[in-house]
Amino acid sequence: MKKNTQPLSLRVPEPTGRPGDAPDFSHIRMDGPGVMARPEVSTTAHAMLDHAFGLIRVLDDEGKAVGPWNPRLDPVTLRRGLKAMILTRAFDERMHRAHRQGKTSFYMKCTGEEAIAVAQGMLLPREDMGFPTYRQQGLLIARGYPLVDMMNQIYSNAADPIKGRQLPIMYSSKDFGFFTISGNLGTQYPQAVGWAMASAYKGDDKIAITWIGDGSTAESDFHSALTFAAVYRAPVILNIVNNQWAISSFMGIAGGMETTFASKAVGYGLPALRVDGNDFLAVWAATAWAEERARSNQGATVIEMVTYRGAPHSTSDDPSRYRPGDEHEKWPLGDPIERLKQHLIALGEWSEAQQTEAEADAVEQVRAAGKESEAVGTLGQSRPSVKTMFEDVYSTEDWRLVEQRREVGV
Amino acid sequence: MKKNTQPLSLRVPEPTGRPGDAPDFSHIRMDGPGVMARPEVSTTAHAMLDHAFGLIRVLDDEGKAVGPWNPRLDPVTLRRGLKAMILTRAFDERMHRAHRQGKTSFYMKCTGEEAIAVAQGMLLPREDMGFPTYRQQGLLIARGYPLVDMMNQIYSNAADPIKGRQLPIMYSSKDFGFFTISGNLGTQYPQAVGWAMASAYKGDDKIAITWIGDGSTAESDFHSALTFAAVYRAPVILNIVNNQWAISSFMGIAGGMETTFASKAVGYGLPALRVDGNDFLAVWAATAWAEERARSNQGATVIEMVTYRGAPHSTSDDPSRYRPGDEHEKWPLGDPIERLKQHLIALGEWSEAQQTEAEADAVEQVRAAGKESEAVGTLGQSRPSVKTMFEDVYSTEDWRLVEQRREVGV
Amino acid sequence: MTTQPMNMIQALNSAIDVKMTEDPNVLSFGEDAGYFGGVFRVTDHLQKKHGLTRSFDAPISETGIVAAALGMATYGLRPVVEIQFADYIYPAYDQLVSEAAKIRYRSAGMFTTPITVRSPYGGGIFGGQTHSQSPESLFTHIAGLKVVIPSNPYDAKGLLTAAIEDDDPVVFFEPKRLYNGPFDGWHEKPVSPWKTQDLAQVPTGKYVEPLGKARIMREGADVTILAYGTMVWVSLAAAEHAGVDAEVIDLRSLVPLDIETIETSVKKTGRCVIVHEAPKTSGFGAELSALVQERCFYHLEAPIARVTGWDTPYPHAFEWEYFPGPERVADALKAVMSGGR
Amino acid sequence: MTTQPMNMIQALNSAIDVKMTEDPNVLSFGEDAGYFGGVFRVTDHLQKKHGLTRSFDAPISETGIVAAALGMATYGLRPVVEIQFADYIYPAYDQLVSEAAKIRYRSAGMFTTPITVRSPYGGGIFGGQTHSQSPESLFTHIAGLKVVIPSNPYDAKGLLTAAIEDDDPVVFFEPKRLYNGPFDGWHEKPVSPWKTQDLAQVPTGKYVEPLGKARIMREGADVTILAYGTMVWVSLAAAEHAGVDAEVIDLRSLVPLDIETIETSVKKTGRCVIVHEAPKTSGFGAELSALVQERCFYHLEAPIARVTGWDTPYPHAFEWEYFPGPERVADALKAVMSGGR
Ligand SMILES: Cc1ncc(C[n+]2csc(CCOP(=O)(O)OP(=O)(O)O)c2C)c(N)n1
Ligand SMILES: Cc1ncc(C[n+]2csc(CCOP(=O)(O)OP(=O)(O)O)c2C)c(N)n1
Ligand SMILES: [Mg+2]
Ligand SMILES: [Mg+2]
Repeated sequence: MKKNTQPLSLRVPEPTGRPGDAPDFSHIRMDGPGVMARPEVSTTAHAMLDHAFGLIRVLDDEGKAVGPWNPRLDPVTLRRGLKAMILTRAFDERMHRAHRQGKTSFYMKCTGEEAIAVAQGMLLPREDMGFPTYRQQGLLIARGYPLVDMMNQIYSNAADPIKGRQLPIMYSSKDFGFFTISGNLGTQYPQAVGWAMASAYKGDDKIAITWIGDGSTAESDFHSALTFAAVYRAPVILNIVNNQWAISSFMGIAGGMETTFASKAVGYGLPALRVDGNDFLAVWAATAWAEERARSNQGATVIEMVTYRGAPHSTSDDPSRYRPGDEHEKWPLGDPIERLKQHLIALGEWSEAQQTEAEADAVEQVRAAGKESEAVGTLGQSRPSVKTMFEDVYSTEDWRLVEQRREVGV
Repeated sequence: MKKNTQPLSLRVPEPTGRPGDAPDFSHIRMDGPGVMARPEVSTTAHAMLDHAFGLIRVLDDEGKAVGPWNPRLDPVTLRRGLKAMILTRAFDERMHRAHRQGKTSFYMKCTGEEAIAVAQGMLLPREDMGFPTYRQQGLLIARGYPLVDMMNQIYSNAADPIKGRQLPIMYSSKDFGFFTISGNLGTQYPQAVGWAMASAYKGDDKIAITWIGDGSTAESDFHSALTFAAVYRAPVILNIVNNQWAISSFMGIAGGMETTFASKAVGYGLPALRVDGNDFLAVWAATAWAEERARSNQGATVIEMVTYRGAPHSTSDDPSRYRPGDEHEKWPLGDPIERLKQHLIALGEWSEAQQTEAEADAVEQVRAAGKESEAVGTLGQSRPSVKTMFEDVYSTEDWRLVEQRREVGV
Repeated sequence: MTTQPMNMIQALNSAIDVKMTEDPNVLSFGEDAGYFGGVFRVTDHLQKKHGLTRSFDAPISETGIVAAALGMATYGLRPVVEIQFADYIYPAYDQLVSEAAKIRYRSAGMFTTPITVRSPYGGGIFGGQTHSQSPESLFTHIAGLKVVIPSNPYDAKGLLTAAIEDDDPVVFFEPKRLYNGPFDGWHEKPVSPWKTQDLAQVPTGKYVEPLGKARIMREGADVTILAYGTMVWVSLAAAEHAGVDAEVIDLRSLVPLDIETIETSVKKTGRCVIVHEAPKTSGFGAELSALVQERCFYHLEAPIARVTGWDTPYPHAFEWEYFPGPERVADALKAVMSGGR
Repeated sequence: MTTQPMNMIQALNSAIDVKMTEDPNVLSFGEDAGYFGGVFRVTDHLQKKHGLTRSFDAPISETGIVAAALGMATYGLRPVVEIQFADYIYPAYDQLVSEAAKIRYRSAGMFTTPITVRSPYGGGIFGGQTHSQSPESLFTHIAGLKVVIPSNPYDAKGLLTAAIEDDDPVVFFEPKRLYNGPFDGWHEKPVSPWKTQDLAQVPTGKYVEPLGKARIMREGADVTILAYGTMVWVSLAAAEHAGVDAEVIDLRSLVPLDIETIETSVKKTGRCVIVHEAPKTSGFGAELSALVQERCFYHLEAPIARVTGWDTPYPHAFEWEYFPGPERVADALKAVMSGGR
């Protein structure tokens, strides 16, 4: 009764290039800048299916802003964005170096992805809670969170706002709308939906925004988040940061060769926007669209940010073992800082000299913060008092913790 | 900086009707019979997006088989299908009654959904493993599994093939391609994918088929199943049995008001077919399409079977508390048995008299099996030996189990 | 305060109702928990009374339910969610263990998660292996979670109220075998309904039974029985059956645990029997045994005994062989009285 | 058989490699476990040697990984899957508890699930709360699962081979602090690499260390130390530090447990200290304490002591205060030797 003509075989997807190969991005659908239409915010998900597959881009190769998604930002905002991205990169560079110097046990950069968190952090007020992964340091930086507090966290020193409890870079700041980062992938995604539901439940006007990596969309929490967001029409922006890699696994291992990540929204009836994540203006415009939708009680939007993880996954990683060395250089969507800089120069609102100055200024800001933080101490040189180890497990210490604390003698 | 014009509010979906209301199915997209095209099996998922939203139907209101999906089954097969559905319904009736008589603690009917498991059970050979929920008893019955063994399981009696270990109706039969039912919703779905991957890994030709309820698509396992099926191109048929209800929750609580369940396939790049689940021929044809795709190494298909749960969720449930009493009668896709009967009569291959006879015969088969099973014993009157309680926990009993068994004195 | 005889379902319902009335930040959701009021009807009438957005149905995603509740809690709400059966709490395990339990700690108190996760648990209802489990010890191991189990309507309401008001995440297991009456394990005898019991005279208004306080259900001199949930009633029956003057302690909350009451009692009696329905290995009885042994070693006159479910899944046909009934507990009492040899 | 000095990573790699070579039904997958060979490189070279379909990367879905493995196992394969860190095993908890552990039982042996779930666990690597956890007791409570933890390269290979060949699902925790050398908890001293140790002389071919047999790492007369994983080496160091003639037992497998070896030893020494890194409450130490107390009550000369992680999440800055080091274990040894008062 069996009808096979030939035996089955197991397919395991492989990336287009491994170390030594020439980079090849031909599998990634790239639309030109300005070609995607901008639907009304009230458009049904079904009527805008195209946006799950196309690519929203604003900046063209000459740095001109084109098409209906151009958010027409004023130069002041653009310069603020550029500077925040530059500062984010400078911060990453220094902390990466701090790791090599033994000042911290761990660090993670967001090189090449700065536009996303920076634009979104600027656009949304701090009252809107962000539920980040570990690559949205740009959100804190764009919102002016003190660099020295970030460093204190990284060093787990006596001034660490979260008392040495977490791995470096797992920041937390309620005041800056930055939810406590979890080391567990994906868990923040449905929590953001719950937070947004609470705002709606209370009749408030706050919305939530969250991020997940391409690889992590495979986690269960991704599914529950989209289900709850759709069913309860939660005011939340659901970003998928598709940076092509999940540690050593290319995005095909998460299903990225089969369809776009944005199209994951379709099955929940949620609208999807697939966006050039290295284009500050496109990121801004798409986020503003989703924001308007959320604030006007029309529910959630899924945004795939197409970008590239330029740096190693973390300081524990060596990408030269699993991908072509020059992939980042060959990445067709370029570098977000370069592109915004080029745009500002094209507008006559910026110059190479200003760029050099801004870079120097960023390095100096980071240096100053570093000095201040290192004065408190780097990893192991300074830390919160040992008795804090037993605090915050519960709202009040139970007898076990009292006894255990006494056993440590604190 | 906030831009709301009015406060947010939380949306909780509600069904179109509650007890006392008139049934209203206008929210369900219904295409006429024969209108959906039948794409080549090799069509990409993206090129057949329509099939995730339309409705594949073959039988028209007069019982004629129309359109490109007509599987052109011979009358012998059709009569076999009709009889298996009749037998399934008769079995359900009797066991439901057995519950009222105190012979079992629990029962679950599949009334109105018989076409699905029966057609699929006939079409696929037993070597293809089915990973069922609790409403695919039709699969066992269509494949000729002894009714008495089903009853013995339901009665947890001494002849229960699974030794009284499971709640009634949680059958298991390796020989009949029926995977051990789990009480935990959804878990079987990614297991089916794994089983199919194993067949492909071995270069065999067996495929897997699995079912999940509309409500249970919200479970995490649904997502991991589709992810793995897409990434590894597993030879598996993934059915979503959308019977409109999940206990007391209408399908909108699972997101069914936002889009179709079939469209959940889109985000994984899997092809989707949305099918009239009460149309034996449509079920058959869609399954054959998916089977061909799987066997020819082109991977998985998601099939939404649009149907209606005619019976209470289980013997513990009373649907008159949460849905209009006459919803089932008003269900626009009718009854699968009636429709296939009408078709056979229209073909001149069946008559009312034959129908009456077939029904009587089914009742008699069930009665005979019931007699045999009740001779062994109903719940509490007969059971496997107590010492079996300690068996099959591991491949060999460890000392704990030996000691515990001795404590019971067996 | 006016009282009223209530069964455990009514008492639990009343706790949520009272809190929802008092505090607009309290809401309730779960599978079938809205319009229908839950498969055990614990949330009955709440939607009608408090509105659609305050008591509603949830998708069949236990992880989504807990995660959404966590997000809400960090916003400032106090969600009370239902997991339809404790056997189905595992899909939510990651959100409970990695998130609920750790958010306060990892954010140094910046974010807190006052959620209450209610779930019917335990056997004795012919539910088979997926409607009978007692997974409490899987939660007691997780620092940051509280675990509460009532044994009667009065405590059920008082403890659930405390759980909802608690600033930490609480897993609240409801012994479903006790929903309608105090079942003592003599399964062939008819069960008397709650209304005949003092502990079913439940105030209609608000009151709180603090978490972390055990209840001595029976004073006794010879041996201490530590139990919770259904096993409290089984233990009382067993003491009577064995004719042993046992002190029966209903722990009520496993975390925080009322170690003082336990220690005082065992030091007095010199003997201890622990009873639970969950499988023995790494059940909560292991922790109790270890604690008692550590603290009362020089007072013990016999080994501490555990009477528990077997190290097997819960078998449908052998419910009463699996269920630790009064006879098994009585045997343990007698063994402990004779030195456990 | 020829042996070779191997560290634990190499030994584990060799076990999988040997089994894959011998049995075409053995395959390996997990997050980053294919081309790259795993973030700890335990599956290095396997894809190159055995082919893409036998050692591959998996989506970041722990539940999908375990579920797919279960499906494969019911087909007849013997999948060996990697969960990147034990801290990330919770999303797979439902598939392990509700499915892996119960499929044999609920189908009366018709379907079986011989899967091996490998996962690096434990602290001491500055991994913070999500790269340091020791969740073993959460699996020992689940009837139907086996739980294995090696402490050295020799056992790692022999036990992993046994796990792969075992017909039941095995959760195999790898103490990542021991991957490169036998760490004894004196964290300020340099760690000596494995090659200096006898237990790192590993046969290159196949051999099996049976599950359920403990290894006596040091014979002693005064007190029995029960430990596993990294804590075995800490316990040895502690015995020396305390100057106590301790018998150090490496349990190696928690389920099945070698109760005989434990009982014999404690009856001989009359004293027992249990050491693990997981939080104390409902840790596996509780079960060990209860078992020892039940079986050796009349031989015990002092209360059984537990030295464990605290009942808090694993705090990044306080790694060495959290980690049960040789000084804490030595203190417990001394306390037990003086009657535990
Ligand atoms: C539940 C869980 N599983 C696995 C890991 C280990 N892990 C950390 S980051 C990572 C890759 C994530 O990739 P992606 O989601 O694409 O995010 P990116 O790092 O590219 O920003 C993995 C597997 C984890 N932290 N949590
Ligand atoms: C993990 C889990 N959660 C909850 C339940 C309880 N439960 C049993 S059936 C059911 C409804 C399922 O609805 P659906 O998936 O639509 O299937 P149907 O009953 O309609 O066939 C629920 C919530 C369960 N068995 N398992
Ligand atoms: Mg990525
Ligand atoms: Mg349904």
